[in-house]
Amino acid sequence: MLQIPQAQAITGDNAPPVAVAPLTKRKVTSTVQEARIRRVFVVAGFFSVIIMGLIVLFLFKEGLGLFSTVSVSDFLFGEFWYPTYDPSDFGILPLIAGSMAVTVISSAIAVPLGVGAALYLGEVAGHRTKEILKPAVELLASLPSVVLGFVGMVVIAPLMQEWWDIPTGLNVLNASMMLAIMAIPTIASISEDALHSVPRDLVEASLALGATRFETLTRVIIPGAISGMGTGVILGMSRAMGETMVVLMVAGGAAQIPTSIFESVRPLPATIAAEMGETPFGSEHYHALFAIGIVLFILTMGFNLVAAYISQRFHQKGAATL
Amino acid sequence: MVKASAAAQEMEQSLDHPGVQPERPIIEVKGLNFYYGDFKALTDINMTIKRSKVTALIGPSGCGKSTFLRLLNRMNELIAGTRVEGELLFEGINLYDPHVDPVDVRRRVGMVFQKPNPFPKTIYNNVAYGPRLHGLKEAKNLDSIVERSLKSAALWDEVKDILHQSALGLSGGQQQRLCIARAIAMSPEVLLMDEPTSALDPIATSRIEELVKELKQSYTVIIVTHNMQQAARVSDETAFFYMGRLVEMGATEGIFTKPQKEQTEHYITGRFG
Amino acid sequence: MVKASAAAQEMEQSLDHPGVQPERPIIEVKGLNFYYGDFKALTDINMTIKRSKVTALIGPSGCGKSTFLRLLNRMNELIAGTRVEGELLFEGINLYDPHVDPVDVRRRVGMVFQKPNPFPKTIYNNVAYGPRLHGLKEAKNLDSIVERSLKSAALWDEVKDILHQSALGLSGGQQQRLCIARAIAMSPEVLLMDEPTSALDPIATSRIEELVKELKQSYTVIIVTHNMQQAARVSDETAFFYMGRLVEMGATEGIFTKPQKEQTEHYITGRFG
Amino acid sequence: MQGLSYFHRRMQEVKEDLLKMAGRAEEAVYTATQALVQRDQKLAQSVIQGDRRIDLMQNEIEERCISLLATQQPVAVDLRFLSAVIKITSFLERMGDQAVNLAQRVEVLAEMSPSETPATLTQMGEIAREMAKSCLDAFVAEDVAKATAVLVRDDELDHLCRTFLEEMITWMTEERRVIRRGVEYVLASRHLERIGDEATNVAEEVVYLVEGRIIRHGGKPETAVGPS
Amino acid sequence: MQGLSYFHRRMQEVKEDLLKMAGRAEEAVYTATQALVQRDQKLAQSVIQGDRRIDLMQNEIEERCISLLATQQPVAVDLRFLSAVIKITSFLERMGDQAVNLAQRVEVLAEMSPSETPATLTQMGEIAREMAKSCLDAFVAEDVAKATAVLVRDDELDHLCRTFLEEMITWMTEERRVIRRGVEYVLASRHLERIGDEATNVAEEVVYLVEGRIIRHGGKPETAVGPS
Amino acid sequence: MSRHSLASRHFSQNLAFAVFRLIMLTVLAALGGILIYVFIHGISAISWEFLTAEPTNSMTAGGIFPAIMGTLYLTVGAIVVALPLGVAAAIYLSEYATDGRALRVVRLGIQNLAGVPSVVFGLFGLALFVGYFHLGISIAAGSLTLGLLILPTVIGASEEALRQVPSTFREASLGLGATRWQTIRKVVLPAALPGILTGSILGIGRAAGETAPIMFTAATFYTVGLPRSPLDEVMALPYHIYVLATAGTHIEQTRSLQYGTVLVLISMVLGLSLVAIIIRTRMRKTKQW
Ligand SMILES: Nc1ncnc2c1ncn2[C@@H]1O[C@H](COP(=O)(O)OP(=O)(O)OP(=O)(O)O)[C@@H](O)[C@H]1O
Ligand SMILES: Nc1ncnc2c1ncn2[C@@H]1O[C@H](COP(=O)(O)OP(=O)(O)OP(=O)(O)O)[C@@H](O)[C@H]1O
Ligand SMILES: [Mg+2]
Ligand SMILES: [Mg+2]
Ligand SMILES: O=P([O-])([O-])[O-]
Repeated sequence: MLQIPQAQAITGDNAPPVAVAPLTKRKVTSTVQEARIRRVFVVAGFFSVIIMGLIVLFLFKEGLGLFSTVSVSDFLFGEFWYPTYDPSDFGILPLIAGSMAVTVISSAIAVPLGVGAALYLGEVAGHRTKEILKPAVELLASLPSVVLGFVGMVVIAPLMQEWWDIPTGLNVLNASMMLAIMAIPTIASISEDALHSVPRDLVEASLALGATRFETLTRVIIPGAISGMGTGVILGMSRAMGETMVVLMVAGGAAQIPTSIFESVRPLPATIAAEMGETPFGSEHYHALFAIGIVLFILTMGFNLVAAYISQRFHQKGAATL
Repeated sequence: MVKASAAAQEMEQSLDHPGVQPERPIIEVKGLNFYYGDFKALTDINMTIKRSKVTALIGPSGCGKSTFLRLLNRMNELIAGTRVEGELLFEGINLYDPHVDPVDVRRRVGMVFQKPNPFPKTIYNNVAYGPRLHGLKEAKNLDSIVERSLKSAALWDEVKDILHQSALGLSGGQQQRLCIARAIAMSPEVLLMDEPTSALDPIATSRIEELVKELKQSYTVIIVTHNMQQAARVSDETAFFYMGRLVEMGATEGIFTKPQKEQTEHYITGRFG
Repeated sequence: MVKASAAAQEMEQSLDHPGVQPERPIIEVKGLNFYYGDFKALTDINMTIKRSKVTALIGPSGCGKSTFLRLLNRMNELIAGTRVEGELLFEGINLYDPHVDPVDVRRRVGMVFQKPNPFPKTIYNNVAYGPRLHGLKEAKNLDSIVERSLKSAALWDEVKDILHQSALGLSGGQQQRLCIARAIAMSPEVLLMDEPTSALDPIATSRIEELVKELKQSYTVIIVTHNMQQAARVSDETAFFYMGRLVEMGATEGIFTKPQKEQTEHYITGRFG
Repeated sequence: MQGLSYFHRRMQEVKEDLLKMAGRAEEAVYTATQALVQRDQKLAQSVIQGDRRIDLMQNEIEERCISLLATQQPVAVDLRFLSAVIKITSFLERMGDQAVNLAQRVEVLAEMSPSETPATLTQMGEIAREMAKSCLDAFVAEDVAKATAVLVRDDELDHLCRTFLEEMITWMTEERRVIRRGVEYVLASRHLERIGDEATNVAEEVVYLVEGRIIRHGGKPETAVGPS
Repeated sequence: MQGLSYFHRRMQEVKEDLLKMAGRAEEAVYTATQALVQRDQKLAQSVIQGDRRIDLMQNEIEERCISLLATQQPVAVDLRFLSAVIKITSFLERMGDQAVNLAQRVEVLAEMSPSETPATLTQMGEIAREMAKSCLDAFVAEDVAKATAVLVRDDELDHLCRTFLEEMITWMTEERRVIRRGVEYVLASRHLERIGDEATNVAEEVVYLVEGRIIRHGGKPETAVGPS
Repeated sequence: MSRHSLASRHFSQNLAFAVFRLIMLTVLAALGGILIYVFIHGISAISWEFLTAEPTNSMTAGGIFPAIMGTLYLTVGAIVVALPLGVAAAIYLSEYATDGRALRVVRLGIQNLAGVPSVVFGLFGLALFVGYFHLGISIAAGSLTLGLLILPTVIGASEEALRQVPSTFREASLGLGATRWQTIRKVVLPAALPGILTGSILGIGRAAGETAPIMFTAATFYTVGLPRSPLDEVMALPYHIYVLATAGTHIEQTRSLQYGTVLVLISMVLGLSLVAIIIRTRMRKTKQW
């Protein structure tokens, strides 16, 4: 049997034999240094919170200036957006309506497609197929938005104009379709993760009880994944609402409250992106665009909070929800 | 010492625990081979499983116990690229006949898994899951099935007041008994168990073992276990697998006091590897 | 039958396997209490651990075995809100003295975990990990420590030609022996093992058990096990915990043939709960 | 679940069977001593024939115990119980054998001209019978005090046995015709003494079962250890 | 690791100790028969004194076996081995006891006027000695054939014992002075017969150990089952 | 069980699965359609000169070299900003933070940061870096903005990679007498590094295609030559596409250049993602702890 040389050999110092060695040797160095290192990481951890704070700070710093001349309700509920007229109108209701319109309609397209694709990937596709298709969906997610805007503008719009004989192809429907393409991978991949995270042994349990795969899907997998899927849907919608380039290029740019899906709109992000470049630094218009930024920020933040709430609430263990 | 006359004399019956009538085995396996892709996981298995007995499958890791077990309710099909050769007769019907529906097989051959896996539903809904699948809806019938199943799984007394609370609030051992109740609720003919106690502590384990011994009154139980002692304790028949082959099968007492094959003796006495 | 005269007569020494000299215990626990926040997980533990023996900790799930074990190398400190009361003397020094550095404690009290957890490094680098941490750099010294540790862990012959391949390619049992070698490489005085075989199959388990019995020649081993039979097989001393208290501790043979406390008897014979 | 576990039910069965066997052994002793006193050849015959059952019961109970040892891994009291049972069956079996031996003596004696059975022998028969009975009572009740009482009784029986040998030698020396009868009586007394010994053995097992210590041969070796 | 596992090393120790004990028992038998033939009181004394060691060895080996049963959960051949060892030690112990009994007879005989030991008795002593030896050889070699040979030998011994009883009765009837000597001779013959029986028991255990079947009492009960 | 009911159960399964399959096909058709369409129309524009020359003739001829380089600068800049910060934050989350209020605050911060629309990042970059820090419209301002934009992605990917390192590795290391930092440095980080990198690259690929955040902070329509310092403004592919397609004076004339630029951008972004995905799948296959 071995007799490994005691600690001296390893640590190289001349400590007395281990049996009586004091246990205190390295205390000061190791613990103090550890505390220092820890502090570095704590700061890094809080960095995101700091940035968040700065975003809020600067948005409000630049945006609140507007409300010295325009009242909050005129801003939010004013029906006319004529920032460069004299006297100018800073009513963003049409912009909000435009954002809402493209968000809702794109969701109506993206949710069934995204969820359906997730269900296919998660439960229908064979192993091989899945291994190829899942990255494909992820690739769809990394299509730059400007490319989609370009396609919507250059390819889809003329087609629409031709098919339905409408004044412009740059409208709510076109923008919604392009936004849907952006949102589908978000919804699909978060939903698929949620499906996948339903423990395999629950699935096996259900199958072993004589359930078909579809019954297993509806009774075990979807109930288990519903919160994750809900989160995915809302994050997808949030993405659609905050997305800029597509609506900038495809929505048509008319600051009006739409009455049909074939009308042009000017959603919030598009407004900012389109006008910021031509606005003098510090002007009323400049402040107004930041104020729009505040509104957009609050809206998307609302979506995110809802998503966070859903995913937290349904993750509680121990309380049966079904 | 007096040597009694060899002539057979009358003997008290009280000491006989009368044997069961010979019956048609519930499962017969004939020349079975099984492949995962190119890998042959089971080779030429021939075996009969007795009705209303507990059969234990033992053997070193990777010898094919779980694979064999999952063949019995066609759960292996969930893995792509697998292939079965030979016959696997359940009540005389070949399970792998193309006309046999795996969903139907699984209803008649229940399964309990290594880790307790109750659905994240209430206790009641866990047990009622299977019966509902098959179209049972009336509350009265469901109630009585749930009660009977939980009683058979020796869980009723512990949960009868919390039937509508989440199953996830139960302890590990209770969860595993719930899973057994869930399987029983389908009135299967065979219960497969793949190391049902390996995630449990000794007390929960011994309750499950007791339960298994009770269950054989109504079901045929086939249990895979890594714990040889457990096989010895709970089973009537023991099958020893090695490298994808069935080395020996016989009455558990025989296997553990005087196995026929040297390989078995070496394995169970720990003179292996 | 002849009753031999009661007068003590000469007796063959051959049958005596001579007892060990009484020695100072390596660990003494005095009036130990331990809290997770408000929850008192251990109550008034008094116990001595003998040098160069295998001590097994048994008891039902949640009785505090792992908690106690992790107190011995201050791994419990990684959990926020824990509190220790009483004394835990290791070689006469209180481990929870504020001047004692936990990092140093852990070097002298090695630990092996439930699931084999080799680092995703080569076999060599796994074993050399600890010595390197403490500043050992020379290849020659490292080589010899690695070799000696692997030999002590009964793994050398199996891996000496693949020292520089990934440890993750080993089988579960080999991985666990590697983890033992890795702990040994620090020349600890005590080895703690928390259910070291519960993730292994019987053959790997029995190799580890054999190893544990060898290791006590050079180390004091404390092993938590759910498997009572394992405690019986490997240990010299057995401590039975129940609900955070030490119910009984004594020579393993005594505990398993004639325990002093009824609670112990009930637990080990399965008349519990 | 309800009440006893499977294992403990099977242990209970073993215990019941052992008691049945013990009942038979005790009965054999009783019948054989009756036969001795009454010089009843028929009774003696029934003892000889009944022994086969006891033998078979030993085999069966022992096999059952081994199978329980193999499959249930008993420890502590359960293990002591099973190992005690294995040994007790062998003591009981031998008690039965001694009863048969005694009965065989009776068969020979019964063919001789009738004569009063010696009083010492009758007394020995009674003591042996009582010991056979009380060692079982001690087992059933797991009563150490009862068991030790049996040990005391055995000394009495041994003493009587020695006395009786002297009596018989004197008697045979005096009367030549009784040689065969005397030898048979001596052998019978030996059998009775052995029955007492077996009862003592059982009693010693009871102490082991309850207290976990071996009292046979004056206990543990450590009291007698020394250089060879 | 190297070669034998811890458990099997301890089993090996048990086996070695058992062989040591067996050696002592065999030696006791040998010495006692020598003492009988040579009417040597000193030899007889040494047998009587040596028995305590055999007794203690039984206690110790048995305790060791129980502790191995409790801690190592043996099955199959290991279990059969341990349960066989437990029984064999008790047979050996009783063999030792019979040797002591025989030696006690020798002490009485040695105090009488010297006379030739009867030839039949000498022959019985030789057979008993041989049986004691060969049952152990069978155990060491795990040789079923050798073991069954012992069983055959036992019938021979039983027959001689019966013959010898008749011889003695005739002798005593003829010669009044030899009554005490005759009774002692009869008892001695009984002891030798019993030594043979114990050897037979050991041999039966060897068969059980190797083949896992009980041959005692003509084997398994099932051959004899029927309504009560 | 009656035959009928089993049959009907199988029927509903087949029907539902057919619908799912159809949906998947639709989605794939969208992706494939776009890729193929762009490829067909763009490949003709691709030439050596297109990739390596500067634009000429008010963008109606020449190449897009400065835009390619600008996008590279911005992307690399974003990585330099986001990777160290993100990994450090992830280490805090998975290795140091104990459950509690602080942790919840940090998580909420990261979650919300991830949800901030890119155009708002643009506004923020404009206000903070361009304005407040006087970096002007420059690579530096753009990189910082993009870096913050992808910070949550990097944190997320890193944290997941760190969490996938089994906690038993940490315990084993601590049990051997390593300090926490030694444990992270020698065991946890090496094991998590491949995951951190691939996860981050996936996120960063997206940064390369972003337009809105750089519109006000870094991008310009046209520069002469390549930027000489981080404080210079740059051309960038996405912005270039946007401008050519919407604001140029010769929209129809530059159509083929537009397609070409889109093709280059897609190739860069998707190529980066594809590489990351392939590495990740490989890794998952070999990893076995
Ligand atoms: N899905 C699979 N694909 C390929 N090979 C597999 C698969 N599942 C199991 N195997 C192989 O088949 C053999 C038998 O595996 P199986 O799981 O049946 O063993 P087991 O006896 O249950 O082992 P264990 O006791 O470890 O559970 C093993 O060699 C295993 O590697
Ligand atoms: N981190 C923790 N925080 C709070 N309570 C804990 C924690 N870890 C353990 N406990 C509690 O302390 C008690 C003892 O736990 P411990 O893990 O020591 O038990 P154990 O005997 O090792 O059980 P097992 O056999 O299941 O491993 C249990 O009641 C457990 O719930
Ligand atoms: Mg008999
Ligand atoms: Mg004796
Ligand atoms: O014949 P016994 O061995 O019982 O004296």
